[in-house]
Amino acid sequence: MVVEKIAVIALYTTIAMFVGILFMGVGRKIVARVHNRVGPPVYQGFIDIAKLLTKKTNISHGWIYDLALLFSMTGIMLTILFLPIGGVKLLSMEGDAFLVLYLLAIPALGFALGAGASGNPNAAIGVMRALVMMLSYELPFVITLIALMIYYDTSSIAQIVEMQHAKWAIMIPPFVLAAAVADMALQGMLMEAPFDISTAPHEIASGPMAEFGGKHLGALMIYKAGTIVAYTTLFVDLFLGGGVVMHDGSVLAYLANFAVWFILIFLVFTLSLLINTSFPRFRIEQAFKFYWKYEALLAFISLIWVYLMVIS
Amino acid sequence: MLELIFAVLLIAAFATLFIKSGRIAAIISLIASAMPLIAVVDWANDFGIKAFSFGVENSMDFPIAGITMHLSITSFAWFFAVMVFSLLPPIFLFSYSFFEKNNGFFPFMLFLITAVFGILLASDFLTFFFFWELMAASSFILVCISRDKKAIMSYLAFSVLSAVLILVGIALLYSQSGTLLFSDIVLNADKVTVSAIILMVAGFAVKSALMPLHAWAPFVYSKADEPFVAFLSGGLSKVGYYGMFFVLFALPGAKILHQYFNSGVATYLLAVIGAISAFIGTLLAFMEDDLRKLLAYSSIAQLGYIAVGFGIGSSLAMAGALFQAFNHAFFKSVLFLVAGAVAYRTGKWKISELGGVGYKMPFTFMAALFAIFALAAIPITSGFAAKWLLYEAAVSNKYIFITPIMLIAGVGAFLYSFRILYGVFLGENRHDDIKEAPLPMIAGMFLLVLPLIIFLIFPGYMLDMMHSALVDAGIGTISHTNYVIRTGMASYNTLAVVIGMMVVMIPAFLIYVLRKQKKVDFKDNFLAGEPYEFYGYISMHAANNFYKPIEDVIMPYLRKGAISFYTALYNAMGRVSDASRKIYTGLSQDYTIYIIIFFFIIVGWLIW
Amino acid sequence: MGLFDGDIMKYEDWNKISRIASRKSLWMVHFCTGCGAIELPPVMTSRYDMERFGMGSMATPRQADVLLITGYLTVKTLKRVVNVYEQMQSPKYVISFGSCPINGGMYWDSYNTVKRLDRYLPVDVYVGGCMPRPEGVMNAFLELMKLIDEGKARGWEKYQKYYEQYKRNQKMAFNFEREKDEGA
Amino acid sequence: MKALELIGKGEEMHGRAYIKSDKEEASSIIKKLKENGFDHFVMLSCVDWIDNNEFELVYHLWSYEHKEHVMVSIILPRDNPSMSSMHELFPQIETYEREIHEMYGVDFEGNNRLTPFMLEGWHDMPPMRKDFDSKKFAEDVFDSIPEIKEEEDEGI
Repeated sequence: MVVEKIAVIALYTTIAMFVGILFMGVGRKIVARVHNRVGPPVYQGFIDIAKLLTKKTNISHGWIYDLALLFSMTGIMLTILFLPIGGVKLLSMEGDAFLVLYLLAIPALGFALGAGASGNPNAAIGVMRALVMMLSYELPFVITLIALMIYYDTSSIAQIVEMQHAKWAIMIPPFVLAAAVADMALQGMLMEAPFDISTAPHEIASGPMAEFGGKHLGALMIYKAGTIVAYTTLFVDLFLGGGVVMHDGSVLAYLANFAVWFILIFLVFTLSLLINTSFPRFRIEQAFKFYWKYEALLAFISLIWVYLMVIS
Repeated sequence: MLELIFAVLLIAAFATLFIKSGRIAAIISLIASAMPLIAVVDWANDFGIKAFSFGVENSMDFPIAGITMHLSITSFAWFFAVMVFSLLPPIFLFSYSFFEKNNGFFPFMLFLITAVFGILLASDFLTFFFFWELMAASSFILVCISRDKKAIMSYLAFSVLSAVLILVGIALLYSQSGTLLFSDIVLNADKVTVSAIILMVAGFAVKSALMPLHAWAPFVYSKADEPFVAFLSGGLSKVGYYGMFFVLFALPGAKILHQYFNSGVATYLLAVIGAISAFIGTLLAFMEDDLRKLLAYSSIAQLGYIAVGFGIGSSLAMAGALFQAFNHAFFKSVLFLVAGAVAYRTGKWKISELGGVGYKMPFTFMAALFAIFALAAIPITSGFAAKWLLYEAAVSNKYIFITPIMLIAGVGAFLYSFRILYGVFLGENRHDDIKEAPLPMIAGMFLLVLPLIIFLIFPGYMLDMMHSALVDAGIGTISHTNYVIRTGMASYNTLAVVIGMMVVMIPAFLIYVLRKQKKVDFKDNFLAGEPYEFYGYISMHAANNFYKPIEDVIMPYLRKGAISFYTALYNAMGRVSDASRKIYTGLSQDYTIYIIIFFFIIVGWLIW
Repeated sequence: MGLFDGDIMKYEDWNKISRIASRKSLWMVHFCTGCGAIELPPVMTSRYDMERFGMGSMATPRQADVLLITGYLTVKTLKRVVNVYEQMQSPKYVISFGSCPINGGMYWDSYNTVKRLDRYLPVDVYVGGCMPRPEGVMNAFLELMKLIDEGKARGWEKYQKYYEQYKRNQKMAFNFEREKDEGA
Repeated sequence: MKALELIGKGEEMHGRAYIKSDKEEASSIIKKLKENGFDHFVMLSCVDWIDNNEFELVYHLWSYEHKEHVMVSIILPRDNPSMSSMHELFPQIETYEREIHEMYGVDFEGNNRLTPFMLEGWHDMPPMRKDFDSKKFAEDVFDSIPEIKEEEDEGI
């Protein structure tokens, strides 16, 4: 039984990473089509990573700089382990939403350490912006998370997915508002255009990644692919029922759930890309004010609305 | 057994008073500080099963001047003792090479230890207050060594305030329950009024730097010697929480408050104060430039979490609070020792002046890294389990105001933890000439980091340790095995996280190993093509006012702040004492006139 | 021990895979010196769209494979260009735009402009024209891809092999040394 | 022309005021002009009259108020010319002085940043002077740099 569980976990994690890398190519294709361009082939993500990993010379600024490579990839895969993917509970019975929230911090902090160790002032400014962005989008996202937890009276994502079998969370009135807020927070998490402040290529030479090249950049590209899958799956699990359509344990159910999950995260990712193509880049204090003033207010309204519903 | 420990501590304290060289004094105090730790370990097996009672057999009566002091160990005092006394040997090991000559640090630290030992053992309020005053006095002298007027004044003012609050509380308790013995007070707890409890809690809150009463912390933490500050922020603040734990739970203060207000509003208020101090402490922390002030504000923030746990009061919250207290004791003392080691080598405390210290002091950097991961509650250290319990407690009780603030304070912790790591250790290599910290310092730091890792994998041991404490204090416990904590809402399996991480690290490790890499010197950095020498004279260390964008957004709201209130108070006190100087001119003629006038008033009053 | 350095897989087929990967995803950093930088936006935008070949513009030389020199180089900028080139990670290629890097172009008699770029940096592909049109630039990219495929784009190995000669030339250029007679 | 009335001398050339002055008087003229509306310092240029062996420094000022362009010109001897720096009046003059110092060899006392500006590593005579033969210099320096000799074996 255990071996079968491990096999399923390993299979789903690798599939999730492949889907992530695929989405990078698909993402560039969608953005290109919006720009009325042809855009790269869909499998461009795989080629980029293959090229980076087969670079002949690689530079390193010390063991802390390499730590970034290890931490970022490990952290993001660990997060995917604790997220139910397509209805399959990988390890998500063992941990809950708070754990996922803090697991997402490991790659961010490891990445920040590596950028700091590279000694480039651009990298430090980029990391400052990334951490401020994290502080700002975390407030509304956390408020919506608490609203969900209070409503479903559980903090484990797997149970939230189970409770959404009959009715997706987004269909309940207060959670429509919460989902909108969480989607804007998702925009910040994925570092898409209005909020790609920390890796701004024009202002600070692509921020924290200024000194990353060759295999380090390849690992960070895999991390970026992982974040695409992790954050969109988190959103889908919390609000769109985690893509669970059929509940009997048959192979068909696995496939159906997987397909629905794939379509849902694709839709969420495309939505964030469309926002990406239609907005210029904010300044960091504008983004901070945007999240802490307007988003937090909306999130708090939905939280109170849910609280009133629950105690009545 | 207790007399032996007290004797050894006091003899060592008096001995080190006269020893000039720091080294010998450090060795003596190291041995002396190990004594209470041995006693604590010896009592360990008692508290697996022993029921709670205030007179366990290894108690002792301690007659001084006709008043008998009752000393006995209880289960929760034992837990706090483990936490506080296991800090000391590593701190003294650290200060072995930190102090060349004995500037009074060692004797008064030993007095402080005897005082803390006495507080934890006290079983009646008289001994409790006696040792509380001894602790306040010895820690005050240790602050005086720093010779910084503002730190001394603020510490004096606040420790006097807390002593007065506690004394009045004790007096009220005595008047209502007629006795000072803890066990008797617990028996007739119904006669205890609410005001005594509120006063006592406020008195203890001063010691653990909760928001309105925290003004002394930034000044004292940033001026006193690092080893003392490590014990002050790691250990002494926990003594404040011991007092609060005793008053609210052992002496069922919380129940009395509930009956009086017939709702949980009072303890909820304590939780709100804790959450606000966590939030504002974090905001103030990441805008600080002085490393020790930053650590001071972060200490206030982390202590706020414990107050939230005390405020909520459920078994989940209390387990989280005690676990957080344990973690905070260790990672905060490591951080202050790291600040001491860095200052020992570079002589600087400002983050903007430090930079690139980590390249030359790798072990200190590793210790700081572990402590920061514990502070930021990242799941690879035991810090996460504590905060997770607190979040679970807050959400299960549906506190919708406290939980978001606590979570944001948790995320805010990442900001100043990166500020410490980047500002001090990484970035531009500006300290090429320094050497690694001496061996005893590194040993001290790593000894303190060890428990953070042990309790990562097995939080269950920690929960067993506090099991008897929670049960005896009338709070239930939570179901847990060695590595899985199960609460009503969800479960947290540390082993799954650790093994998952090991397995998932393989692909990353493969990529790292399979491609050779060339170490590149710091100068070979991309600066738009300009060679580093060209920029030689401009600092490339981007750590100066690092979070300026948010500072401009947040600062207007924080402008008022508690400290400006206290500085106004401080100036007012200065003016009052100035005015009084006019009366006490010190000239004998004036005094004779006063006597005559006074005499006439008395006579007039008698006749009239 | 390095899996990709021919220990496990034969050097040639591994080299082939890395060549295909690097051909299909050329990331470029362009050093906008002279007047050629303005030729790149049309190449990137919808009419010519170099991204369909997997090419993208990167902010730092660490992340890039192709260095575009887009115009004349004064001696002072050459010093920075060499610095950027050395920070790139091999396999790396150089494409130079316009006639100035070829033979000094209209600055042929200028005291400050570098005349032949390939004496200081190994250039893989030249693009003629006093600023080539986007078609010329696209043709250059395709030419470079063909060279990479055939394994002929070895500029970076040539730089490593004849490092001393390149450094000597650069030093002479940086100090305006004359071999024949010192000073007018 | 407003400038001519202000200073009292000089004549009008191609629609611009052209005032001749000498080294000592120049800064006072420019200060006077600056206070009366000519607050936009356009540029500082240097003309090399090689046949009558002198340099001509021309300070160009513009006034948005009067919509007038004024040129204050100073004659300097050609061998080791020197002039007092005026960067207190307009900060950007410092950069123009650096350039003219490097290209013509005019020394500006008081300007402490006369370091190499465009020509790093230059140890020849200032190149913009008319007696400098740029073509010959280019051939000597750049053509003398040898080709990269590759051994004729199989290459790499």
